[in-house]
Parts: sequence; structure tokens; C-alpha cells
Amino acid sequence: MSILQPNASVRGLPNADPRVASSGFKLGEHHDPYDPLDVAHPAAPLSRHFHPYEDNGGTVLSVSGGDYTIVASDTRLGSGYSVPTRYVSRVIKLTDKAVLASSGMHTDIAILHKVLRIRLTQYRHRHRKEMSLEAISQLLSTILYYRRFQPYYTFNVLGGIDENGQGWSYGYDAIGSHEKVRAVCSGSGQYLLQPVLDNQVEFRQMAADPTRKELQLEPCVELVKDAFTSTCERDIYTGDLVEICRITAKGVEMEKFELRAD
Amino acid sequence: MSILEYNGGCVLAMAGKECVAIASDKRLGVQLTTVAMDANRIFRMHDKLYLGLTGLMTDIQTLDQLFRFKLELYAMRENRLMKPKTFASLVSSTLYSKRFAPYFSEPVIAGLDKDNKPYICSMDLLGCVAEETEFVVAGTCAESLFGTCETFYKKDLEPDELFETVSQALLAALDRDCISGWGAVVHIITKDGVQTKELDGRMD
Amino acid sequence: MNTPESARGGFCFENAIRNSVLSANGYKAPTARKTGTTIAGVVFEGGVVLGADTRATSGATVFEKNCQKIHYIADNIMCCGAGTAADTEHTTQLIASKIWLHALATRRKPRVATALSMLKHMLFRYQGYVSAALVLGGVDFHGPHLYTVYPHGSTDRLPYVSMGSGSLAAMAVFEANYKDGLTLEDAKQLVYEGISGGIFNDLGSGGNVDLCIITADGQELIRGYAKENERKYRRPGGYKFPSGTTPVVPGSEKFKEQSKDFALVTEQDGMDVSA
Amino acid sequence: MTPIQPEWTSTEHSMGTSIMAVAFDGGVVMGADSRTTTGSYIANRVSDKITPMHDKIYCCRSGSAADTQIISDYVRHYLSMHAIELSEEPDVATAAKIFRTFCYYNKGQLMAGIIVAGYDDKKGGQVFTIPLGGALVQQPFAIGGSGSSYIYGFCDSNYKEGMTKEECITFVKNALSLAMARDGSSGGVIRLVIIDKSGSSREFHPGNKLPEFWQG
Amino acid sequence: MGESDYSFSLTTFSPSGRLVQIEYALNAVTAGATALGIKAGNGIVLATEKRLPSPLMAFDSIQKVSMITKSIGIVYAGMGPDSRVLIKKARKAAQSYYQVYNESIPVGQLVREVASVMQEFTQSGGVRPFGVSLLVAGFDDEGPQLCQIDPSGSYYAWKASAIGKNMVNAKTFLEKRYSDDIELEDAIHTAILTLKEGFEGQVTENNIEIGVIGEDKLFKTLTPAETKDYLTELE
Amino acid sequence: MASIGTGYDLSSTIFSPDGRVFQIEYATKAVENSGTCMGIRCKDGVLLAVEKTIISKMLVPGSLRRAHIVDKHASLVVCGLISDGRVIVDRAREECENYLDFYGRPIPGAILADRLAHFVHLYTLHWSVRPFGCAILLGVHNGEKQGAQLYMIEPSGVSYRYFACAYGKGKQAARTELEKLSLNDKQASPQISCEQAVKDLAKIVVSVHDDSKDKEYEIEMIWVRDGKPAAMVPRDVVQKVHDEAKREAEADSDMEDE
Repeated sequence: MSILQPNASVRGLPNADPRVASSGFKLGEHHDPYDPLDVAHPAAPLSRHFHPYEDNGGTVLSVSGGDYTIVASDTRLGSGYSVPTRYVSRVIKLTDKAVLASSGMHTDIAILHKVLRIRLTQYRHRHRKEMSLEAISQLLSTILYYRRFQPYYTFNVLGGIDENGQGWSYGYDAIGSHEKVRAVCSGSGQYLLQPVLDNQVEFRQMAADPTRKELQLEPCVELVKDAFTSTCERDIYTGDLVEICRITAKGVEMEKFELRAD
Repeated sequence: MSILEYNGGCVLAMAGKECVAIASDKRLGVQLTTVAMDANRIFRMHDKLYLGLTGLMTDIQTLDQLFRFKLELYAMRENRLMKPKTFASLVSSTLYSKRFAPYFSEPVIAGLDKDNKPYICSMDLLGCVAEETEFVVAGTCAESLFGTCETFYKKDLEPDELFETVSQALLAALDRDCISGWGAVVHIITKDGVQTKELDGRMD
Repeated sequence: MNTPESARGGFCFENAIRNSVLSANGYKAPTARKTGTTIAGVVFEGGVVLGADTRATSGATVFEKNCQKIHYIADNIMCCGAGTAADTEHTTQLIASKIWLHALATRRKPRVATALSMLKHMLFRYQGYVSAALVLGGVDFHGPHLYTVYPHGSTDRLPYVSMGSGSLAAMAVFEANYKDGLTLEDAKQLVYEGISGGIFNDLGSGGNVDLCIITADGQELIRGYAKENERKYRRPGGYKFPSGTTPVVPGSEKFKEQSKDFALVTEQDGMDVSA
Repeated sequence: MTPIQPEWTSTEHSMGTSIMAVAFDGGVVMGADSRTTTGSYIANRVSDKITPMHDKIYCCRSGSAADTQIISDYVRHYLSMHAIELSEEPDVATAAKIFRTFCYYNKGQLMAGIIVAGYDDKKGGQVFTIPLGGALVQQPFAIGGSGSSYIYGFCDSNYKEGMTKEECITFVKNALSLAMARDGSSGGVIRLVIIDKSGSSREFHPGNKLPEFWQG
Repeated sequence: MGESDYSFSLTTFSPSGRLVQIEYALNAVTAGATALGIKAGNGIVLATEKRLPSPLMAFDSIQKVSMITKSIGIVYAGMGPDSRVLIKKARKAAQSYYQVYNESIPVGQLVREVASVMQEFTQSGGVRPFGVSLLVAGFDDEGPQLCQIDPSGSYYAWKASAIGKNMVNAKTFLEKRYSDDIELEDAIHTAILTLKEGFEGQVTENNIEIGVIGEDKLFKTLTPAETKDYLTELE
Repeated sequence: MASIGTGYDLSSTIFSPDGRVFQIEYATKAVENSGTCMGIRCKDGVLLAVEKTIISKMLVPGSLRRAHIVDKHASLVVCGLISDGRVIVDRAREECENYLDFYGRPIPGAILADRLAHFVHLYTLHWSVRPFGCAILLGVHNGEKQGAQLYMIEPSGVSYRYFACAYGKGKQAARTELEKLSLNDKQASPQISCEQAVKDLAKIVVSVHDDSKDKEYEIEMIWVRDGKPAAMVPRDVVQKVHDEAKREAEADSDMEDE
């Protein structure tokens, strides 16, 4: 308080001297958003645009061993921060030897599965035999690429037993590029789950160890359950329930496994 | 691309039985180009306290010097070594003082306190402390590290098995991240000393 | 008395220009860790019960499974925080410190309204950039008080409140079941149900239910009042990594004894920027 | 894949609001709804928007809850300092003028529509309105907030000079009920404050006991 | 420093190399009521005379023993208003420390902070030294500690010490009675007896003030009732 | 007075051993040997008058203004150093303007006087400034409960409200004269009107004026009356009343000679 100009009239009061014009205020800068007559500052044109895609979360995976393949997916449907439903099946049994699991936008998943079911039925009527895993993988790729410029917003994993009884898995991107692998996963928990599969299915980072045995079906199911539980701990879009399909020469068995629901 | 991914890199810390592990990759990149394969992200504050820093390398180096300066002044003033929990608060208040113009770095702190109880914590770039009893992760492949650690972690691992577990978790995550990796280093801090090993992982 | 830079207090904008140049060049600034959060509070016969979940998220990833969102302000005042995790943490710490100094100066137990005013004016000064949404509860000389504080500095005083991304779920429970004159047990059950509503129906909330009961004779913080989301399954046999599993660069192993004396800076590591 | 936050988690806590004040011979009647929203979520359905500035001077707040709360705190402070120095009841005009000083000089940062009303011995019941830009206008009655745009017609046709206190109360209740019915960001209960020479009194009208009009 | 525009220090060296302002300040301390502290194995007691200029005075309004943090207390001798300034700065310093380290400030650090403030007032423009000596009692990781800070800013740790009017006889009295393994309860009795030594008139629970910190590391000032119990025990 | 010359009288921040602040006392002295000024609270307003010694015939009459209008309802007369007085007048005008601008009502007399007293007093607290070398008579009339008000503020910052008061060279004589006037009725409310007061004050100025020292002087008057803004009393009215008073004074002295 400079001695020569003590503002006696407002002395001792909080320094919020209302008459000190705050820096932000310039005459004419303020415009009343509600004022339709304010021609100089017409309210910015209101634009509403349509977001075609929404990601409903969910994690899917396919792991293959010598003579088996496991395809699994959680069943939580997420939308923003809410959970419209806790049980939605993302797994579809195409044939006794091939199962597809898809994550991404659920409407596209439903349509894609319907299209696949139709194509497989037509194939069965025409060839009087089930479509092979190899063929299905190619079929799915073409169906996806057909929608190259307005893609199905889906991330697919295909798993099953091939012609000579070996278990194989295929990982896809949204427009059909695919790769034949031992283990693949995709969806919201992809980054969490994939390294675990690399490490525990294909022992990628480990020093060579001749004594290490191939992973059998049941231990692999346990790995899948554990991997999903870990994913569920850290990814908010994965949870509630896991559907695990065991695909062996005998056919497809489905098991439900409970996860945390928060 | 977020500024935290400009140089790439990640850090991981895991608690064992009267020991803690802190590990990181060694890549220094400029976006997708790898510039150096011997970048150090883990700094010894004192024998029982290590600081791991991820994010922008210029801030990493600045913060290392700043914290070393503050820590040594503290030790000289108070004639004692700073407890890990206290150091975490120091780091937190330093980062938060720049709330609206932050350092682009997310720290991980690992150490043993007086009675050799493991202490690990991580922070976001504003200094929000997340103390954990199991493991903490930071860096460009934090999500993958969460996946592997959540799966592989077991309570009260002895130093040797802790080393193996941390290394496998780190390497598995690095292999799925194209801007982290190019070598890795693991420090195992026990009450007797600090064991350091470099991992012979993929260099691609 | 030239105070060292750190002790001058207030925020430091040293990096502001550099950061703005970086974001101008397309490197978008990273997002700070947020607590999606369900926090809530209810006034009952003898005091207030506050509740909170324990999940801190960064995007869709859970960063902390058991973080504490009920912060200490004074023995008789607690404050739950939602929004940017660092902001809620440091804002409540700062106000707790100011309240302590105020209590010492006035030699009286602190009042909830004092903490409220301090919070309100600080948040207003930063016009919502310090993004902390708080549920402030306590019992003082005037009896029980429960407030919500919004990031821009506005406050409401209500018998039952909820904040955070799970606040709708919690409020639905409260609107259905709240009545005046609750007993302690009713209040604890109601807040537990409210927070659980948020935990299970809001993806931003999860983990345990923490409760804090504040009455005239003191406060009790129950960490993990309900732990319904513990990890259920572990792979039988776990993951064994026998030593030697991981290939180690030969000759890279070093072992450094714990230095017995007090030497801090040892010549061996000095300024090892590179190796 | 970061989930987008629903808008109600980040929008500022605001009072869409229907507020009103009517002067009668010997005092004023002030009324307000009780809904404050953050985006489309009702943050507080029973809030009190009629805030005391002095024993016989109140203000109705609309716009940003934070801005109006902080400003009314400052005005209450300045007014009490003034009253102490004056050692007599302050004028309603003085309260309005101080409000206007804050609203006008900080118009760039504020979103506050305020109606100041009260009683003083000099001029009896008075009503002043301070819209967003910081103008200060004295009126026989004033309406404000987003809900007011729906009831200009009703008020202009139903307001009469020289109404009694009871007539004013009915006029306010009817007007506010109509506004609350039509305006999404107004609702809840109606709170009234009646101020006259003897002091101020409050009335509370729950949401389900408001005057009914045509509802389709 | 402070509001003065002076740029030169008021504390200057005398020809013989002494800082007389500081010595005068010490005189102001010895003009103040006696205060003392005793460090026991399991705690510390601070005690002080509370001379009331008039019986009409509300004795509980005068507080000479102040809490700085939950585990640190300070008693002063000398000019009351000066002590209030230092108490406020000490409390602020303790809080600033806590804000950075989330750990309560060690006694040694607080003593250093307060001492450096007092020293600054002997070497800055336009200000005079503080007319108080402080006895700081605290219990932290390094156990109970009792320190004394003088107007010069110098500080020393004591087993037992006295400041103010008859600090000389009080010290000799303490030297006789002190033993390293003294317990807190005995220390409190010794403290009261020491005060009694130089007390004009009858010691009551209203004209002395006692602060205690025990193994619970919680500093608290005895209520008049508690002080009375100790007084009756001594009769 | 042992403290003169011992350095205790150099700054207003130093108390002399016997507890006096000499700078303030010296400042008061400076006011005492300036032209007498006085004021009267009347029933329809307040009148202030000042005796202005004319230092040179070449001066345009009335140019050295000592009476100032502060606001529509407030007037002020400076007694002592005129330039010091102008600083206070500016301050008074600023206070009135601020108050009206902020509170929307004219500043009450008591508060204006208090503000000016505070302002004057500040200059006796700091070593970097000297006290004001003038006293202020403040006349305020604004239809308030208290009616017309007359205040006097001295260099020390002391400020009281008066029925009538005087300061300057002839203050003692003027005060005794003022006390003779029957200003108030039993309830201490003013009886005489401003018109009447003009004559009374002129008489007192004349009687108090010491011809031996400086011959030439003129009277300047200012008033604030009911319902009218503050204004200077017209020069001719003052001149007329001044001449009458002089004549009467000579008549009285003739009577004494006989």
C-alpha cells in the first residue's frame, strides 16, 4: 500500500477491488451468446455429425496346441463408461472344427456372424461337406476386404482343427489381413494378453530348453483362464464372464468361467 | 503421437522377499528411429533407493540431476538417508509444483526402507503417487507390462526367482512394443547389495 | 530473505513455453491419471458417513486397484476426491495444512465451513483447471455437515451426495432408499450400496468399498469395508521360471556391496548419464 | 481406446434457473426454482438460489453456480462493511450497485444473471436486475434465468400495478410454475422470500404442490 | 526483510568486536519470566512462570507454551509479541516441510529453521534482533531432544536448561537434581520445584504453565487441573 | 523543551523521551500563524469563512482560493499552507467520487471526515514524509439525520465535529466571540440561519483582525444550504457585510475613545 495513495475508502478489505478492471476485459470483447441480434458475433454454426463406429470393448483369443485349439472371449458389452449388458456372446461355432470370436463394435459383429453363417450353409448345401478351416480363413478375409472402405469394425480371431488334425489359429485386422499362428488375441485387452501368450505358449523370450514339453489342452485352458483373469484386473472393458471353446477332433465344447464384475 | 512416446522406453519394478527389482529397456529413439542402445533410465539415489524415469529423455536427465541434488542436500542437512516413502513425496511435490507446465516424465521408485521392507511406487507426470505392494510399471508398453506382471507375479519371491520373473515380464512386453527394447537392465536390490544384470533380449 | 525456488509456493510455469511449442508440433500433451470414481456421503443421526471406491484409471487401463480416495483434512473432517488424481490429492493436502495452522492459531477445533471456503476459493481462482470434484464431510461445533465441491468452485450442502463417473449409479440408490434420521448402521449400509452401485455399473469405478464414519467423538476410516472384487483365479502351479531361463549378456553381471558408511556419492557411479 | 467422458462429468455446474422478484407497496416477493445442473444431470434438485445479502436485501442467482456464489460472498462482505461504517441499514440500490461493479468489470470471465431485491426505509420495496452484460436496471418486477424466456407473455399480461403481498405471491408462484414446466433446466421446488419493513420470511412449495396448468 | 526501506543493518559491531544489540536482546530475555526444560529418558517437560500483572487478568488467555507440530513444543522467555512472530514462522516452516516430504519435520531441522530466521534479523536492514530465547522440545526418530535458541540465532542441545529471570540459580538447581536416567514424571516434579525456587509468592496451577511430550510423541500442555495434581503431590 | 536540537525533532517517527512528536507540534505552529478561518453550523446549512491577508496590491482579488467545493453537499476551507491544503482537497473530492460510484449514495459527512483524518494522520507515521502544514474545516449538509455538520481536521489527524469552530492566527479570540453567539436552542439544535451567520462571521473576522500586522485582507465565505449545492457566498454580499462590520468596529472604537 503506497503511503502516498492509501486507498482509504476500501482500506483493509480483501484486495479484490472490483473496480480494478481484470486483464481479460476489453470493451466490446464480450458478446452475449444468447443475443440473436449480435450480428458481429453470430453463434458458431452448430454442427452435428454422425459417428458411425463405437467400440464396445471385449477381449477375444485363440490358442492352438498339437491337436487342439482353444477359442475364448469375455461377454461384457461396454459403451462409454456404462455396461448395457454383462452377457453377449462373441463366439460363433462355424463348423465342428472351426470357431470364430470377434470383438469391436457389436452391431458389426452380429452382422458379420450372420453373413458367415449364411455363406457356410450355402457351402454345405453346394459341396455337401463342411468347409475346412483353411477355406473359412480365406472366406472371412474376403468378406472383410469386400467392405474395404466402410469396414466391419470388428477384430476377429479364428481357431480350429485343420484337415490333417492339427490345431491352428488365425488373427485378423478389420479389413481381412490375416496370419496363421499358434496363439493370437485381440480387442481391448490385446496389449495385456498377447505378451503372456508369446511367453507361455511359444516360450519366445526363454533360453532354449530341450526338456520343455508342449502345452497340453487342459494346462492351456488353465493358462487361458489365468490370462483372462489378469486382463480383467487391468482392463475396464473386460470382465463378467468368459466363454471358452475347446476344439478337438471330437468337436467343440463350450465352458463358462466367471470373472470379476466391477 | 504423445510426447511421452517421443523417446520410447519403459521401466518396471517388482517387490520380492526383503528385496526389490527395478528394470528398464535401453533404447533411446527419436520417434521410430533408434538413436542409442545404451540409454540409462534407472538412477541410483542411494544403495537402497533407485529411481526409474520414463518419458522425454531431456526431462529424465534434468529430473535425475534435480533429485540427486535435493537428496544429497537432505542427507547433509538431516544426517540420514532419505526413506523411499519420503523420497516419493519429494518427487511428487516437485512434479506437482509444475502442475500447469509439467515435466514429461513418469517416475517409478523402488527401494528398501530401514527394516528392509520393499517400497515401490509409480506416479503420473503430475506426481500422483500410486504405492503398490506387488509391482509398478511405466512407459510406452505399460499396458503390456501390466498384463505380464499381473500374470507372472508371485508374493515373496527370493532374489533369484524375482530376477527371472521380472526379466520374463519385461522381455515379453518389450517384444510387442516397437519403440522399447534394444537391450534391458535389471537391478535387484537386497539388504546385502545390488545385483545388476543386462538381459540378452532381441535387438530389433 | 530469498526463498529457494521451491519454497516460493504457487505453481511454476517455467516449462510452459517449451510445452506449448511441443504440442504445437503435434506431440499432444499426455493425459494425467484420472480417478473415474464413485464417491458419496450421507448425513445420519450422529454424523456423516463417506464412501469411495478404490480404482484409479488412466484411459481404459486400471492404474491402481486399491488407491485411497478419502483424504484427511482434520480429525473431524474428511474429503473424498474425484477427477484428476494429482489435483484431488494435493488440493486436500494443502487445505489440511492450512486448517491445521488455523486450528493452532485459533486454538479451536476446525469447522467444515472453513475447509469448504478454503477449497471453494482455491478452485475458483484456478477456474476449474485444477479439476477436483470433492465430497466434503465432517462434524463440528454446529453438528454434521456434508457438501459437494465442483472443480469451478461451486458448492452445495445436502443430506446425501455423490460425485464422480459413478455418481449416477450411487445417486439412484440414495434417491430410492435415503430417509432422514438414519441410524449409523443404516447409513453405512446405504453408502455401501451406493458405492457398490458405482463399482459394478460404472467402468471408471471398481475395487473395494472404503467407508469413513465421522461423529462428534471422532472418525473411523475403514479401508476395504467390502472387498468383493479380489482376484478369484490363479493358474494352479503358477509360472515357474527356473534360474537361467532368461539369457543374460555374459560378463554384464555386477554386484555392489551395500556401503556400510554414509558415503552418498561414490566415484563409481558419478554422473552416469550413458551406461 | 480411451472411453469418452459423458458430458456431465466435465461441464461447469450451472443454474439454468427461473428466478423472479416483484415489488409491492412496503416490500418485495422473491422466488426461484431449485434445480442446478452439470450438463443434463441434475446436480442438486433442492438448491437455494435466493441468497441473503443483508437483513432485508436478498439476491436471486442464475448462470454459473460458482461465479454467482463467489460474487454474492464478496457483495455480502462489502455490504456488511458499508452497513457497519454507516451504522444504519444499507440501501437496496447500494447492494445492486456493488453487484453491478463486479459483474461489469469482470464480464469477460463471468456468467452471472442476478436479481437484487429488498426493502429500505428510503424507498421501500425495490427490485433491480443485472443481466449478463452487467447493466443495472430497476424494475417493478424482474424475471431471469433460462426459464424466464417462457413467461414474458404471462408476466406482462398478469402483472398489475399496486398488487398486494398475497397477489404478488400468487403471481410469482404461477409464473415460476409455468417456467419450470417448460424449461428443462428449471424445476424442483419453489422457494420464496418475502421482505418487508419487519424483516424477511421464507416459503417452501414442494414440486408436487405447485399450481397446475395445461399439461397436454 | 520486513516492510522497512532501510538497507543497512541496525546490529553493528562495536569497536571491541561485540554485537551489542544482541547482548541487549539477551538482557530482554533475562528480564522475562523464567522458563525451563528437562529432557528425561522417555520424554521432555517444558515449564514456565506465568506472572500475571493483575489478578483481574484471565490467566488462560495467556499461552506461553505453544505446540508447533504434534510432536514439537516451544516455550519462550522474554518479549511475548516477538515470540508470537517466531511461533507463527515455526509452524509455517513445519507445514512447508510436511508439504514436501509428507513426514513431520525432525526437531533438529525445525531448530535450524527458527535459528536461521532469528539470525537473519541480526543481519538484515531495518530490523532488530528478537527479544526472546526459545526452548524447543520434541520427540522424533532420534528420540527426545531439548534445544535452546538465543537471539543471536545460535542453538544448543541440552539435557536440561533454564532461561529468563533467575536462570542462573535454576540451572545450578537443575544441575544438582538432574541424572541421565531421570523419568518423565520425576522430571515434571523437578521442573516445578525449580520454578518454585525463584518464584515470588505462592505457585498455583494458574501462574505456571507446563508442556509435556512423552513416548506417545504427542506434545500437550497440562490443564490447570493436571498441574494442580502435580502441585498437591509435591506438598 | 530540552529535546530541541538533540535530534528528537527531526522525524515524525521519533518520540522524544517525554513522549512528544515534535514534527506534529511544529506543523500545528505553522497553521497557527496563518489567516483566521472559522465555521458555523446553522439550521439551514453550514457556513465557512476565512480571513485572507492580501500580500500585494497587484493581486487579482479572490485569486488565492482557500475555500473549495468538494462535492454537491460538501465544502472545505484550508487554514495554513494553501498548497498542502490542495492535496487534501483533491483527496476529499476523490473520496466523494469513489464513494458515490461504489455505494450509489453521497458520502456521509462523518465518513468523509474520518477518511480525511486518516489520510492526514498517515503522514505523521512514516519517516519518508512530513505532516501536513494545514488544518481543514469541512462543512457538509446532505439532508442526513444529523443535519448540517461542521468538522475540523488538524495536522495531527485529530478530527472533531463542532457547532462552531475557528483556527489560525485569531483562533482564540474568534472562539470566544463564537461562544457568545446563541447558536443553539436548549436541544442543541441550530437556531441561526446561514444569512444571519454571514454577518456574524464578518463581524468576528473584523474584530479578530490585528490591523498592526498586515493591513489589507479580504474575507472569503462558502456555504452549503438546504436543497442547494455547495457554493461560494457571492463576493458582493461578503464585501457589503465586511464593510458594514468595519464601520461598526470603527463606531465602537470611537465610542471607547470618548
